[in-house]
Amino acid sequence: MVKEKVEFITGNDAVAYAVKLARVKVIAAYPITPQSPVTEKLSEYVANGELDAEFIKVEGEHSCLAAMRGAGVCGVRTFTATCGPGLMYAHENLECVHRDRTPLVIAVPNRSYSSLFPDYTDSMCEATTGFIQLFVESAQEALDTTLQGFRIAEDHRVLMPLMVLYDGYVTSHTGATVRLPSQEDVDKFLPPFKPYVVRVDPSRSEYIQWERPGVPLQEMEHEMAMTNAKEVIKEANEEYAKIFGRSYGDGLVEPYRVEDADVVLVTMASMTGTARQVVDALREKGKNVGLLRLRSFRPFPAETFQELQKKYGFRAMGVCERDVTHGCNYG
Amino acid sequence: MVKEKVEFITGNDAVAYAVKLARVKVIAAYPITPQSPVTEKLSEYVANGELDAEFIKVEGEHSCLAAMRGAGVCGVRTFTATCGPGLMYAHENLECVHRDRTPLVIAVPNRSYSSLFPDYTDSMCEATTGFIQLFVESAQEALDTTLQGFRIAEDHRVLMPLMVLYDGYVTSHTGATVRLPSQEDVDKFLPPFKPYVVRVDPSRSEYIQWERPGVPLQEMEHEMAMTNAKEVIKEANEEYAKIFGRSYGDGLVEPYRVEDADVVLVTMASMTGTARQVVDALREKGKNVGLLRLRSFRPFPAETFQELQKKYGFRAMGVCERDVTHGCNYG
Amino acid sequence: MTEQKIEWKTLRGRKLDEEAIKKYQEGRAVWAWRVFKPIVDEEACRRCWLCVDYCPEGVIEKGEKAAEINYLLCKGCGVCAEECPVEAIKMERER
Amino acid sequence: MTEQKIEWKTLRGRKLDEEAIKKYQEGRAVWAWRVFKPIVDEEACRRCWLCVDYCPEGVIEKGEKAAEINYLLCKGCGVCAEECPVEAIKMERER
Amino acid sequence: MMEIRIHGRGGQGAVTSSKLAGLAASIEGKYGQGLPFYGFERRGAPVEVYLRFDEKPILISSRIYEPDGIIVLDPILAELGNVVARGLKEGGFAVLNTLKDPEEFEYAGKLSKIATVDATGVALKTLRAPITNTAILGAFAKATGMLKLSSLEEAIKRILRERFHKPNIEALRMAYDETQIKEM
Amino acid sequence: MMEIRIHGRGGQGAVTSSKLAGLAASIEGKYGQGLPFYGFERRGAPVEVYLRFDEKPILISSRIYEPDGIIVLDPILAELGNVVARGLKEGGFAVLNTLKDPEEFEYAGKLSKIATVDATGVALKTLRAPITNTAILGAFAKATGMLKLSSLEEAIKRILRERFHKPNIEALRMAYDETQIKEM
Amino acid sequence: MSDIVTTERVTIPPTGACQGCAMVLIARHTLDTLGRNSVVTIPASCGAWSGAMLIDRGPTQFPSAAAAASGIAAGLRAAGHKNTNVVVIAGDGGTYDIGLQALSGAAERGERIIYVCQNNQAYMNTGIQRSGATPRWAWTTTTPVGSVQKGKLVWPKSVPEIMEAHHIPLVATASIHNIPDLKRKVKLAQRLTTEEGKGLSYIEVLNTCPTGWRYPPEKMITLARLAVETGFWPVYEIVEGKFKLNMKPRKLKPLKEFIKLQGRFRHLTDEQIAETEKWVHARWQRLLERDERGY
Amino acid sequence: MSDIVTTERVTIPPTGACQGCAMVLIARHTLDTLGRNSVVTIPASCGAWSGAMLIDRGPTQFPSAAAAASGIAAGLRAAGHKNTNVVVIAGDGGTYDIGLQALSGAAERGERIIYVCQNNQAYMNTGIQRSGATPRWAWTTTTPVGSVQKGKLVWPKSVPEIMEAHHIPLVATASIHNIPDLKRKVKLAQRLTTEEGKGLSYIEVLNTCPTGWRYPPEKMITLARLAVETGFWPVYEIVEGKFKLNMKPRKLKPLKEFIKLQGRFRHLTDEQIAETEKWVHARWQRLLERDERGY
Ligand SMILES: Cc1ncc(C[n+]2csc(CCOP(=O)(O)OP(=O)(O)O)c2C)c(N)n1
Ligand SMILES: Cc1ncc(C[n+]2csc(CCOP(=O)(O)OP(=O)(O)O)c2C)c(N)n1
Ligand code: SF4
Ligand code: SF4
Ligand code: SF4
Ligand code: SF4
Ligand code: SF4
Ligand code: SF4
Ligand SMILES: [Mg+2]
Ligand SMILES: [Mg+2]
Repeated sequence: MVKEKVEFITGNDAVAYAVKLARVKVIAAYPITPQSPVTEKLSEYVANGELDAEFIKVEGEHSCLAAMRGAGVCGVRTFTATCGPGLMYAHENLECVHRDRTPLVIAVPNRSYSSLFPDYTDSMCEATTGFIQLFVESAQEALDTTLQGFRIAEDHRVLMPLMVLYDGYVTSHTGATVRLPSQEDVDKFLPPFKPYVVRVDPSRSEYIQWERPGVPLQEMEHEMAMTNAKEVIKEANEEYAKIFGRSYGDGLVEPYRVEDADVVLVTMASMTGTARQVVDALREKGKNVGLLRLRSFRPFPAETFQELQKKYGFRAMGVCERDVTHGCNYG
Repeated sequence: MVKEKVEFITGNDAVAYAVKLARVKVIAAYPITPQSPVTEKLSEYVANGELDAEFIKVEGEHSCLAAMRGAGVCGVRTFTATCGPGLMYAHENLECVHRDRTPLVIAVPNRSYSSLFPDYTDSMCEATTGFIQLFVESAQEALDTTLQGFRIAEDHRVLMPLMVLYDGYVTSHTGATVRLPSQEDVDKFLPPFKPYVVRVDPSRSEYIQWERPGVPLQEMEHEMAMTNAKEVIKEANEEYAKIFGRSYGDGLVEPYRVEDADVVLVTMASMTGTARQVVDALREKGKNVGLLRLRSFRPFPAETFQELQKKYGFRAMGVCERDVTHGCNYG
Repeated sequence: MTEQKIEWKTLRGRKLDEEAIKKYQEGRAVWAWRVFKPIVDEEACRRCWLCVDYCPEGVIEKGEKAAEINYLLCKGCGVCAEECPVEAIKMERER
Repeated sequence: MTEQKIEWKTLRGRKLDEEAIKKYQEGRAVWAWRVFKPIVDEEACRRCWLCVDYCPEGVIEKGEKAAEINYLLCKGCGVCAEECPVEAIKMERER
Repeated sequence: MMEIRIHGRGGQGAVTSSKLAGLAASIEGKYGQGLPFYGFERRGAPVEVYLRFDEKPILISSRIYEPDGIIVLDPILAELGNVVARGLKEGGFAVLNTLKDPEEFEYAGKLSKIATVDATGVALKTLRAPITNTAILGAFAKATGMLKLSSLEEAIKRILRERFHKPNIEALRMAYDETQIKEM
Repeated sequence: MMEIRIHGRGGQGAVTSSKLAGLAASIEGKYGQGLPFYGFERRGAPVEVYLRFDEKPILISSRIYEPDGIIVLDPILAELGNVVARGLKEGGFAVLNTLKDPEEFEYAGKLSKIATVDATGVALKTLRAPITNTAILGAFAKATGMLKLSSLEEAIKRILRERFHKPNIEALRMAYDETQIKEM
Repeated sequence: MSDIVTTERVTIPPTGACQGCAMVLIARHTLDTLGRNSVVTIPASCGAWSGAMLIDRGPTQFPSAAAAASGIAAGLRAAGHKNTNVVVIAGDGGTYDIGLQALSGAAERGERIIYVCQNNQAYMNTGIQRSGATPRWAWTTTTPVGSVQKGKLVWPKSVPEIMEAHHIPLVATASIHNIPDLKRKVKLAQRLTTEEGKGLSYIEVLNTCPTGWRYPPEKMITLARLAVETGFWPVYEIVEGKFKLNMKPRKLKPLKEFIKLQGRFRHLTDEQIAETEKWVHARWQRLLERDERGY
Repeated sequence: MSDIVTTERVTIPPTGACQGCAMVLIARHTLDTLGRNSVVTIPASCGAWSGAMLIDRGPTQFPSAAAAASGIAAGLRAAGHKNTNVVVIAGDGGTYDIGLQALSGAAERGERIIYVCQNNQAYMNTGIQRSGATPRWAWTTTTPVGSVQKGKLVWPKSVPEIMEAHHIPLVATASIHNIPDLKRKVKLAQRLTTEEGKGLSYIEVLNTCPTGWRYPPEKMITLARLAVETGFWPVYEIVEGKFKLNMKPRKLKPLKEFIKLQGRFRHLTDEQIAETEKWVHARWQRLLERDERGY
């Protein structure tokens, strides 16, 4: 039987706890509201010897991501967290992480450049940078997804960096009842990181010159990795369910009361809670309404949507989003 | 009659010349291939007293955009140029420029993070940051569009920053026959910048506290500005044609041999040249093929496409693009 | 040209004349932050104005007779009382 | 689990053993960059090895008798000739 | 679902009080939710925290505009009806840190129950600092019965550093004992 | 359309030669295009530049893989057939900086015309440095007649700094005079 | 008592800062001294809470205060304002860490900026995280006191020293317990930078932040005074290369007097205090020598 | 002749750099001295042309070499490699300007990085634009010689001085005309940084770049020697606080001898040369004093 502990913690704390359970080896981080508690909690774990990791307390997020790239190519498990202007400041390096094919996991409690409310403009700008982006609804899911995240990103069919995204100020700071898995169980789910190749390894006896062919071929492979990621996300979701008894739809999309639905709402992250209540209320009034929560924003699960649509036959989808793209009503 | 000089110059030089003609007041720039010649040429103009501008030779692109924001709020005409990793490094500040509502013009000879070939990943990441993005085909158009750019961005119905985008290494470095307008004519087309409001002004006798309501209202206004921008781009294109005799479609989209076309290709920037030849060749073989060059990527001219489609009745559009968004075949 | 001038609502300029400042300060009164309240002993005060310099918020004025505290805006930090060289200021529990 | 392992083509490791290095160097020979070619006067050379240290590319070896230049890889910059204390190296027009 | 709003000032530990309450509820097998209206707490500045309890998982995560009850950690704030009683439901309850009588609060009229305690006094006695968060929870426990003292004690042990366990448990109990409850 | 590839080495001014040629063409009312295969020119390292001329505006902007002719600014490069004659059209032409005879080039066979000049010598005499770009343009003008000497001179005046006008015009003319043309 | 009288105040209370916030004190005296012909830019920091002002504020992101100020200065000149003070008020995080590069670049370019760093030795606005200015062994939320690591592990850097290496017209440190000295330095900066156009002036003031340092707010000035009297915070100026130690206690007080008042140092062992004191004294010795030498 | 013998070379010619490139010489001796138990990261710069190596290279973007190296060092330790040299070879642009912040942060954190700056006093890889290290009045493509502005208008900054302010175990300058001295300093860095773990070592070598400075490549070493002999490039070391001037010509040669060989200084007036010389001599005087003092 799975051993779990029940605690009342925030989404940020849940992420930090997952990172500890994942036995991450190198962390770099820089404070920013509402992410800082992740950094602080991890600092505590390291200061207390509960987590045996190198922790680079960088002087800014651009350097943070540079350090993560440097550590990543040494073939060890890496983690960081940032959001809002921090994510934006790091953009140049974010754009490059996937080129290294290192499975970095980043936690992002979304916020905008200035406002102190959740808003996805920070991570939407990164939707083209090759990150897998999983949006989660709750503190519990943040913990579960961080653990799954390492497994997905590190899978040799994928080897792409991954973001765990949750609503800043809301999920990040809301205390909630969360089940904490045991180290033992997590070790079963997430074995130590086996790099596909270690690009920086001074102990190697043969000297190797790494080469990369032109960008087009790289792009093709990254595209393939992203396609594979869909399968791998599903698998991780299933395996996790087997051990811990929790799953989120097929891992890509989580449907809610879609049976015979005429219309379904498409939501992401914490707004889903409210939307579920709306669906419940409408169902009570006899309206055939359902809900699809988009968990995997990248890779985008077009097939799952189509399958679900076929299966349940709903006619219309209404999308609720928390970001705005200027000047693009059709792009 | 319009007085013009014919020169053989590159796209970069054409942009620099336009900036001189526009009597820009503050420039900040940092070298990066293939943009550096713009910076170098402008340095020359300033060193020779041909352009009376403050030129801040910043220590990096993040600072570059910060300096541009600082100068912008003083109510003077500003310009910078960057691309590729430089654009990415500046991302945090780019994300903020439109919040200032300052009509900064940026020239971007597109390149990717690493490859030395044109590739739009640098500016695609910025498609959500509130910039007007005009993609140009040739050195001549780069000059014309830079001049139009100031007029569009500074229009009080718009007041948004604007990017003039052209293919790095190709348009940026290709010498071509270009017509240089006279200062006199340009002064007619582009009068001195009249700011809507000067937020930083120590000579003001009344002290004013600037306030901004919540982000949602800001977003709405920016959306409105972008909608207005479509009209203003068209107007600038027309006015320019009146004075200088050159225009680019309606300013938003430039059609080529679309009469009775069954199928049209949609292209951007310098690839259009080749595509025009393809269209010519196919037309010769009796195929009813045409071409639409998307000039205004942001705001995206959905209406123009619809109008053209209605007018010419083509059935299909094939899009040629130079960027890749990973994991998104449907997003 | 379409005259479709937009009105910026996102950038509101509020004039700061004396009246506006007063209103602004009333709207943001911070007296409720206080647990203790500084009371000046007018007799004891030697008008050295140290407290005027040291009050972080700058809410002590050079009065006719002694230092004068603006109780609307005093946060009750206690710095003035601590630094007054003649102990002319005492902190009292607010209520 | 689907066994759909991907093969990375984007990251090619080329082993650098002696043979590979030789091949690599042949493939990238830079002799064509030269306008002038350094010629060592074996008699004059005092084997001080200054040129070995100073050759930017590091293509001069400590030979048995004198400095030995690898002409495949010498770019003809002229530094060795300029710095040889006994003028044992002369630059000659390549052809 | 029970919705409660906590009012305090930077330095009094309002956020921690929500964590303690939430954990206590979890220990009792209920679902809790504690949502600070976030900002780094400036020392002295007013702070709001939202607390929810339910028997089933809590889906929404919005702020609370119409609370069933309020908990006020600061005696001055307690007097500012326009701040703390904002949107408070007719027939709701209030747990106040104050030396005053329940009737003295202008918003008392619309409530069904007011609990008062000198939490500052209790805190000064037990913790030697006016950090009123655990004391006020004692009052809350007594006034509403929504949480057990024992689970709050357990929560204190799990969340606070060890050297703070004893004094805080003392504060909790002392406040529990000293709380005056008035049904309106 | 005429497509020409220019070969040189960093420091010889290949890019400038394309600018001069392009401007000269523009002056003559033609359309020109000069496209460097870009990289900062490392001193000594081989450089390629692509040049197009046409009577009508030039639409394409790709590199040139199958040139109608080549211009080589460097005597050693001129000998590297696998580099400079790559893709060169059957019956094309070559303008070479060399002291050798046209026949000595292994790729001579497939050409219709080879022009040779000691551009290095000319440059050393006129500019006192082996910057062979203007000299080779003199040879090109003579060999192909595609550009007039007068428009090249005008281009030199418009592009180069004043103190370089005289020596470069001298180089241009001297090379023009000294160029040997061989129809193959 | 101030020896410099400003005609008008430009800062308007109240602020949103903590009770007894020294940052507010620094910002207030700086800006009131410079007066209305000034523009200020404040990067993300507690300075965000410094309230309303009768001067305009320029926009900047956290990493780029000095760059934004460079732009403002250029923009003002281009708009015809030749003698406006362009001021930055940044925290230590925005100066020592994420904003250092922009500051260094502006210094090299000789920008006419008066840069004031309010150094509270941590990132306070985001909840007390370590910065490059955090003292060795100090507790912060990212240098917690744990069982295997206790507080910050490394010595802090010093931006006054770094700025000195930039050879700018004025580098000065100041303390809030001596307001006239602070105001004098601000006036000096105004002359050298705004009026004479000699380049960037840098003034760093120790911000004895009660919230982050964990002590009762009324001790704000006491702490500042002790910092100087123990040698923990030397107050000096380097004016166009000339060095002067402005406050020279005959004998430094024991560092412990400063340390013991603060929660962030609660866990320090006597050895750690002694080692810090040694470090402080070595620096002091050098400064005394320099004071003698005059450069 | 080198007094330090390396067992094996790790750099493999040819490189893609210009004929007579001093950067290549610096990189070669640095890496060959450190040997195979090393990892290097090279930010965008002419260093990108330094050819194949028998050691691994870590990725970095232009602004973040020291941060990437911090990550590599941590990653290597986490992977069990405790004694590997982690080396940065960056240009002056990547050190003085866009990479300064990452470097400063790494220094403060005490990262075990050997940081070598090859300073050619401009951005050469992008075509000779000015950097923070470009000398006053020097021509570059962004400080052109025009009719109203001629060359760079401001004095350069000095990262060795800035790094000294960081109190790291080793700050040293070096010159390519003295290879044994360069190698000795590299070895010293290896001991202090990699072996003893005392923190970041910083070595800056003047890169007498013929292409950017506009002189014939064979004069590469001559220029380097003249730079030292005229005092333009003082060669010194600061080892755990102890200062030593490594090359002390009895009398400095006239600066003109160094200046006149270079195209970038062609337009300098005699007054400008004299003023530069004054500047050089003032610095030299201070260094002599420090050498005497020993710190
Ligand atoms: C790029 C970026 N990263 C992080 C932040 C978050 N942030 C805002 S203020 C701050 C700390 C400020 O510290 P300091 O400069 O010392 O000022 P203080 O708050 O101490 O006054 C941080 C980390 C940000 N705004 N932008
Ligand atoms: C963010 C960013 N901005 C600009 C560039 C362009 N860039 C590449 S190398 C370089 C100059 C390098 O100068 P330096 O560091 O002095 O090295 P050098 O080329 O002189 O060896 C520049 C500006 C870049 N790669 N990334
Ligand atoms: S410090 Fe004391 S004596 Fe001086 S003015 Fe204030 S109250 Fe009066
Ligand atoms: S208590 Fe504090 S805020 Fe109030 S007057 Fe005194 S110093 Fe000023
Ligand atoms: S420098 Fe001259 S003498 Fe010395 S080894 Fe080389 S060739 Fe021989
Ligand atoms: S000419 Fe230059 S590259 Fe050739 S051997 Fe001499 S120093 Fe080396
Ligand atoms: S945390 Fe410190 S610096 Fe910030 S507002 Fe509070 S007292 Fe002031
Ligand atoms: S430009 Fe200078 S540093 Fe760069 S490769 Fe050429 S010689 Fe070397
Ligand atoms: Mg701070
Ligand atoms: Mg350089």
